Amino acid sequence: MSVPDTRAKPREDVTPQSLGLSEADVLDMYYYLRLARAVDDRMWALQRSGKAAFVISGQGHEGAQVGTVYALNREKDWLVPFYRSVAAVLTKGMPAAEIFLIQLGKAPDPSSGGRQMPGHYGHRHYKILSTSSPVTTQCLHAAGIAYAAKVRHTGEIALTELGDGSTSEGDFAEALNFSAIHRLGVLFVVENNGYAISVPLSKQMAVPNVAARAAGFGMAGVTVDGSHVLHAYAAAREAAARARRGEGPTLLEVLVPRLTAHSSDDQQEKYRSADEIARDRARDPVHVFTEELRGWGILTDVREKEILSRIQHEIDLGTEMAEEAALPDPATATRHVYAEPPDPRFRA
Amino acid sequence: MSVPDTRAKPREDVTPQSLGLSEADVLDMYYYLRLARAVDDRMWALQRSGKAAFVISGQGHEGAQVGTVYALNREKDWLVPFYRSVAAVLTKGMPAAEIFLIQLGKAPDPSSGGRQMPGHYGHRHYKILSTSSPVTTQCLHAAGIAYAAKVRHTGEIALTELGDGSTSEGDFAEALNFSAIHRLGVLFVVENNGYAISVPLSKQMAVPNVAARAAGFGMAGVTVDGSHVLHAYAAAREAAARARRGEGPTLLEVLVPRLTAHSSDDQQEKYRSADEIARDRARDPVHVFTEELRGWGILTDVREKEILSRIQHEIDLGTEMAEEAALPDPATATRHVYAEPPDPRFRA
Amino acid sequence: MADKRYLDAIHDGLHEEMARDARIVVLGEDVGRKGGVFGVTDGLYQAFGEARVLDTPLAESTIIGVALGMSVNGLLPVPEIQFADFIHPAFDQILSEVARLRYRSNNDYDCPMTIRVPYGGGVHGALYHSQSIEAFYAHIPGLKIVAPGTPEDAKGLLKAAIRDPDPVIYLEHKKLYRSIRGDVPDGDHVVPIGPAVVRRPGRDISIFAYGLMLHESLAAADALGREGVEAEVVDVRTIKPLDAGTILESVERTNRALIVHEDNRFAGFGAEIAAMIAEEGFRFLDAPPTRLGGPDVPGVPFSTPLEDWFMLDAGKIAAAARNVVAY
Amino acid sequence: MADKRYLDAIHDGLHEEMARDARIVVLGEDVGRKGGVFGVTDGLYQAFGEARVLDTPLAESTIIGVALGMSVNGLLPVPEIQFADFIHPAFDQILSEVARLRYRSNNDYDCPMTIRVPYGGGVHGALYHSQSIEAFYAHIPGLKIVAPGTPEDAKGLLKAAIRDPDPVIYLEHKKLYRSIRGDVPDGDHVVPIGPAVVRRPGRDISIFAYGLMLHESLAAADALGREGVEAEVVDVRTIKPLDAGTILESVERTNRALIVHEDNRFAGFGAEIAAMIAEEGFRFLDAPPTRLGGPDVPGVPFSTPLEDWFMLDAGKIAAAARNVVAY
Ligand SMILES: Cc1ncc(C[n+]2csc(CCOP(=O)(O)OP(=O)(O)O)c2C)c(N)n1
Ligand SMILES: Cc1ncc(C[n+]2csc(CCOP(=O)(O)OP(=O)(O)O)c2C)c(N)n1
Ligand SMILES: [Mg+2]
Ligand SMILES: [Mg+2]
Repeated sequence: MSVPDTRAKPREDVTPQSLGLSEADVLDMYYYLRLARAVDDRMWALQRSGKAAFVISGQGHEGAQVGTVYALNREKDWLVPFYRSVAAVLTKGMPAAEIFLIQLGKAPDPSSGGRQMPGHYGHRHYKILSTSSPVTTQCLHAAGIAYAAKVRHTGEIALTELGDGSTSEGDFAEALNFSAIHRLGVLFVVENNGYAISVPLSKQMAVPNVAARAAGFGMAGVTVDGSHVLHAYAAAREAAARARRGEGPTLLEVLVPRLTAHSSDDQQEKYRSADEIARDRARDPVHVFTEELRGWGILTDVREKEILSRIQHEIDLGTEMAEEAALPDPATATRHVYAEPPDPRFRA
Repeated sequence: MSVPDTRAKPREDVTPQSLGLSEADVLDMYYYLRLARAVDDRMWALQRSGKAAFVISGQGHEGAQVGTVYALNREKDWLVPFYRSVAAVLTKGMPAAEIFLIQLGKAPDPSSGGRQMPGHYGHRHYKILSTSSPVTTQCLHAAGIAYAAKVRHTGEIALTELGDGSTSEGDFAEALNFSAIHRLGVLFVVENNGYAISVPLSKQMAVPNVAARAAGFGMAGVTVDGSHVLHAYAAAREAAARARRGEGPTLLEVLVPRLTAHSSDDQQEKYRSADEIARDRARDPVHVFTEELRGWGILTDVREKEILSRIQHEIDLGTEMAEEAALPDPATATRHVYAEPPDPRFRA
Repeated sequence: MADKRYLDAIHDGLHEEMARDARIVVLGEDVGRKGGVFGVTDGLYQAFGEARVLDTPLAESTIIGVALGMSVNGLLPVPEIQFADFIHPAFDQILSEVARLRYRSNNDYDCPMTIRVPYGGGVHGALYHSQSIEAFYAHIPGLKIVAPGTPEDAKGLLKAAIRDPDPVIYLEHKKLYRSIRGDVPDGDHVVPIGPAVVRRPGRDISIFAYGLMLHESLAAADALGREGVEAEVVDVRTIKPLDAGTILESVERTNRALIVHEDNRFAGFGAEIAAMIAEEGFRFLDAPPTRLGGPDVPGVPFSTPLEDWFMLDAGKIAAAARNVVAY
Repeated sequence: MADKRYLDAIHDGLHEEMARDARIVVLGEDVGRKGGVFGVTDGLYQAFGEARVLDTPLAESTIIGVALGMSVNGLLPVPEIQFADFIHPAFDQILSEVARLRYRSNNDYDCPMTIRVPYGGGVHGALYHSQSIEAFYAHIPGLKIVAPGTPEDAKGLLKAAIRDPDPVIYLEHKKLYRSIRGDVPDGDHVVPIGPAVVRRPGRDISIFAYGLMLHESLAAADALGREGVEAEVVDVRTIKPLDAGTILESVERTNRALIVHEDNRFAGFGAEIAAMIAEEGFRFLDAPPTRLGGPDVPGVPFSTPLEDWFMLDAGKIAAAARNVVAY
């Protein structure tokens, strides 16, 4: 039983310079990272204050999401997200206000008009596919999007995100296989936080790293430490380049901590030790990237303050706007089951 | 993109002696091989003469099936077959007559009482699970059987068979994963004949050998030339030993030719070249094993005659018995939807 | 006799059965250390160990497919599907394999198992955490389906399901878990699969319901009672096989029928009940057998005003009943 | 006007649409070089190339899941499921994704596609090559379903389905492929999704059917006619959305209804038609609206006497009609 150990190696070598990134670029990534965390914190605040029914959080996953999505052509390429994709959708262009509209189930919510639970992001304008709840189905959608891009010669690639547990659904293997056969431009980003709700990785798979699955489908597989924004960025940039060269899909596993319970309905203390939860805190991408940027002399107190006050402003405006927005009108609830106008003579 | 090339290597070293097999053993295997082919030929004869509506054949797969099933404890272990498992079920103990009863849809057919199409084998007495038509579902059944064996400490293992195309269904990956996690005693025998009806392997997967998939699930993966009965036997024996030692499942890929069209409803000339079909003939396991046994001085004309006449007798008896057997009585068609007696007061 | 929540009645029934029959294995997502996302399997992992209370990988086809193998080889599986909305990846394993094994093998094999499925809306679960699935499974010969509405039935029907020789889909309504309490007989209390029961007698109209809608229908009947309309409320409880006899007897008494379910109306299970009444109770009927179901949109929308619009309640049921009575 | 087999009408409609609209992609198992196991896609691979006529891996969830992605990104997929019996692994992708994309995104996304599904019994296909699936999909809001019974409708409804802005399940009956011929208008002939049609007028009873059962019902009506019973036969042809108006008008004329489908009877699609008639056509009815469906066993058994027992035919339909007329 030989399993290629693709566990992430520490990579001192990865720096903005080594990647040819300007200070502006990395500070832009830092902005999205902090924005995602601030939006997420506000989501929890809205839930605790009884204004939001439910929160599913991206805390701990933000660094990997910012890094991978930043490697895309964010106007041209597709994002096929999942429920933890707060940072991913923000980096792809979705304004913070839209997330609060989803969170509060308000009528102007562009993802679903208040029809879906919080966490179900989507917006065609930003080429973010609408999210459903059944896990892993989106992997095949990303493959289909990439197939269309290939035959239509649009040059688009598709990045889809899922969790470690979700790799156990048959649709995951099917999507890898179809994408590999047609050498499609798909990045399968598995955000491995070690748990599927309460189920640890050891009960989810018999390999240390799910990236090991790639080889058996004839595609590239990579594992990186997702707490390092630039490691995720570097791996995604390579994968995107491979994809654009027609060399097919990549299974990119990013190792991330889950810094909250699974959702506002879960109590993780029941199945995770206090130690482990504490250890994960040290892997907080916000902490890690802040230290790195300071170490590289890119982030100063002044700049950090600027960024945070800009974010504070966006969050407050977004929340305010969302809170003031109207709830959906039940008279609209029967709309858009089918294209309009439906023919009144027939029943469904 | 690194794919471990597990393509079958020619193995001169594999002989009855090297495997500690007696002449009686290998002649017994040879008997099953020839029996399977004779049964199969008769199935086609019955179809051509209009007595059978449909044939799905195992021709070309028999050597691999005899070799792998022979490596089991045939009383104790489980066989979870598919529609090409003619040789497998015969080797597991099913009498030839039963196959003709299925073929003709007769009432005494123990697999289904004439309810299922030809090729849907099953018989609890021989620990052969009932076969359905949807491909790949049986892989999870084999895993569940092995899980029960593990927690009940029965020492049983389960061998299941499927085709190369069937590895594309999500259930295949799911079954590998579950079996690897629990280190279950399952042999997943993929009979790779290069086609799924008309779809060639190149459109089914991006790897040269599906055994390459095993590593990514944390289990053993092996590819052997299934035209060599003893190569299949040796690989299955090793896999069975691993399983009994609690070292988990094996994905055993056997490379076989498909010597007929997919079924009596298919015309393979439409999608396969005459050359290729001719080349496959040279891989006929009956031809290969006959030559090997002669080379080892085990098979003589006399012995071959004995075996063939014994087989002829079985086939003729079995066919006769099946042809004389009654068709199912429609009055029985509503039985066994549920355990009997059903409560007449309630509708379903 | 003890007063229990619906949730605890299920838990206790499961615990008692596992203690009684060592063949029973519970498997599903998060059923182990966490005790299930709703807490139904709480403590079973500690009481019966990992081998019998199995956290599966996140794969519903796996959950049902391996359960079939377990059932064939001497175990008695009680798989849990975390939410009814997520049972669909197992549709093929249930329809093609579990439901058909006995028939296709001409009784050589059987496949006893109890598939526990939390379902239903009114819990802010939106499109993918609110679904009802009985219509899909009621159409599959070889399956049985129960939908208990009370703690007593929750325990008694679970025991009957686990002891049944055939596969049973056990539908537990998420909104009833903590909102409904009731007396549950102590000891080995079994409620047989099949019989429906009249929960409230009445002479003016029969209301047929199950699960959460049973309680809304009883509340509607009380409201109607205050208006002098005596509604009989029949708890269907077993969806498959259906107790046509009890249903027809009720219609014979009241001559009017209203069938209520929260699931989408079009081609829902109510159509079977209404069609059966129309065909076999035709001469009893003074008014059209009427169905009240959820709106025909692809799921329960999330936002409160939309969810309230979707979900049926006592008021909507009473209004529909008045129309039938006034016919 | 040309006389064509049902099979060729589908093929020609597909070929014409692919020639008309370069966005159309056909995908499925064996649809390429082999031209499909029934020959429906014969020649398309050669005519339109590999990129547009795609042999997929053996995985139905893949076929539908990637079709959704293609639809979202500018293609117009026409996936083929080789046999209706094997659509079940795609149930989740169809129900949770394809049918819900427009609704859940509040019209930001749509998902046009035509899912071709060969179905039905009477072909010695046994349990797993004979299934009818309309009951499962009729209950899914967001889908449309058509079941053409004639070559003309086979071509015209296929074109309507492909041009429809929403996902359509196109049910083609395997036994009709080569057994039924008929006139098919030349050129761009479209039959709208929705309207049912009266195939044979009559005053004594209305028989509602589709697919193969349409033809058995017409044969039954001829037999009844020789006995002086004038049966009206209505071809439902679109299952979802259902043409309640045409159905009710027919019942208003005949005052008697028999609903026929080969699928299992219990909770089958006939229940929706019968329940709708009972509820909205109550005052027209002189006899119970009656359903004639396949027996409630898990599938069509293989052996000829068993298959004959299962399948409905003109004789069984005429017998059921006589009972309704005699009521
Ligand atoms: C098909 C399906 N089954 C079950 C669920 C319920 N569920 C929601 S999230 C989740 C765990 C997912 O774990 P993982 O994929 O590791 O992602 P994470 O939440 O850890 O980021 C489960 C079981 C679901 N959404 N879909
Ligand atoms: C789920 C499902 N989809 C489609 C089919 C139709 N079908 C029967 S056999 C077959 C090809 C199987 O190919 P492979 O797995 O390679 O086995 P082989 O027949 O080549 O031995 C197909 C597509 C099926 N039986 N089940
Ligand atoms: Mg996880
Ligand atoms: Mg093959």
